[in-house]
Amino acid sequence: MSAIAALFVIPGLFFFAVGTLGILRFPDFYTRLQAAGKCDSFASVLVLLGIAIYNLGDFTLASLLVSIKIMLIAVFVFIASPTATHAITESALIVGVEPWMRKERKKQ
Amino acid sequence: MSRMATTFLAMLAFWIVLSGMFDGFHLSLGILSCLLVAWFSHDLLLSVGPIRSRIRDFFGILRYLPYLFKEIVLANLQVAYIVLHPRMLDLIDPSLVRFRTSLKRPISKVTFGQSITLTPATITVSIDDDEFTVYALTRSSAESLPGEMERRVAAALEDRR
Amino acid sequence: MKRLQERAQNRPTGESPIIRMAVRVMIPFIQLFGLYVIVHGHYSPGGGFQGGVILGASFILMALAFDLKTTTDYFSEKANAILGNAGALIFTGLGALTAILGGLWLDYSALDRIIPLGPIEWRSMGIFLVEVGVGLAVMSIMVSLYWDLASGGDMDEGL
Amino acid sequence: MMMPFFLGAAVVLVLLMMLSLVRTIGGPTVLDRILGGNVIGTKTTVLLLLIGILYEDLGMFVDIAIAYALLNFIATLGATKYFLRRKSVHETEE
Repeated sequence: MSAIAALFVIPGLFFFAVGTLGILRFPDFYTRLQAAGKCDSFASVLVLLGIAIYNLGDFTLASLLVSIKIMLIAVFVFIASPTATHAITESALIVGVEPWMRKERKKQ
Repeated sequence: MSRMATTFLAMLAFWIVLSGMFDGFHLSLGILSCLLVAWFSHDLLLSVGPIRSRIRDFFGILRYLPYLFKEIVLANLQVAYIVLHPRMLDLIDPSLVRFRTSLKRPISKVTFGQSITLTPATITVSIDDDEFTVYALTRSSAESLPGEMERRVAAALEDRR
Repeated sequence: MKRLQERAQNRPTGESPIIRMAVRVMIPFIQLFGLYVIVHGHYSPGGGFQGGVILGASFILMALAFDLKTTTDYFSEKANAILGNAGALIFTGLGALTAILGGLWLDYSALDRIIPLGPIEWRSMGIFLVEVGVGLAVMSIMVSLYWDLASGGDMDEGL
Repeated sequence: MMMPFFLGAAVVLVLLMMLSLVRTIGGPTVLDRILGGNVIGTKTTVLLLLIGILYEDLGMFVDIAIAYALLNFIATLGATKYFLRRKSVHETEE
């Protein structure tokens, strides 16, 4: 059980790292949003899956219910995270934050 | 009425998962709470319509999920490659894409929009009637829209009449 | 870009269908979670205050995604005020009742003299009743604070 | 045997949260700060569960994690709408 859990947690941590690096490296707000909103939600779903599997190691009714709860958090993240990303993007566009474009595109 | 009953059953399942205690005190209070929530927000969880089509929607989404997961994993690897690449600015080419969709029902539009946002390199910016505005990170991701995903969503959720 | 901005600003409620649908699906589960936190206050972390905050947050979420008009159609200001006062009344009434019956303030074992259930059972029951009262009061106060702050007092413009 | 592994994972998460804090504090726009806060909240949800494993009381920490994820989402939506109303988001942008 714990080996399978590690198999999920380690890629999750990798994607968390990618998301954080993305926030720091990308040139403007919209591109940062790409890294933050999605790499992070995918990574957290992976880690949550790993924790749920690890928790099933000693199988009782209580631990099964706790694992289902953890999976419910994952489902919640899957609905809530794109919604939040969408809300932030829309308000940025409305307010008028300029997106970073390639130089040859800017002239058009 | 059937909406209220369905909401009550969903709430009861959620309560049992949350609570994990099956003595009389907690179970009776749980049923009371589920009744309260079902009475208060029965028209929030499910939209108007026959209950059969709601169940069909549910299974349609279930059939759509494996494809979505595959797409998410692939797209995440792509974004990871972009982020870790030393000369990142050469790889990205952001643009705003606008296109019309053939999806009719609101739920399928929302599912499609959320799927676009969940697969990295694209974000749904706004949905006006049937016009989507999508922010795309790379040129290839911009060109692939609407593509296969829209067809899958249509197969899962639209009426086949 | 410009055209998009203008269109988004001119949209009547300025809200997208994505947020609405997601919030609509979430709200019943949030409310049930709040009630769960109140009921299980003496077994798991939480209790009246935290459960009340989560219940109130569900109404705030509704007001964020729709507008204040829709929210007050679901849950009128009057009902909110009645629930909040009932919560405060439960708390102080129980305290006063225990004091009148000869115990200390909120000494639940004194309630054993009205309905004999045994002092230990009354202690757990009394904590539960007080938590329900606190939860109702906190929910009502949070919701009315948000309503007043968002509308500047005159309840006709949503945030 | 698994405990050091989860402890290490938690430490890595805390370090990543500190890196995200750079974006939260540094800006440059207000929306960047909101984004940084949201990202830190997502990581905190996972971190709470890892702490629950380390204290061997997962059932209790799951409830806290659910509540945290929920309030994080509401806070992000609320902050976004607030700054949308105030139209002051782009003022800090040079």
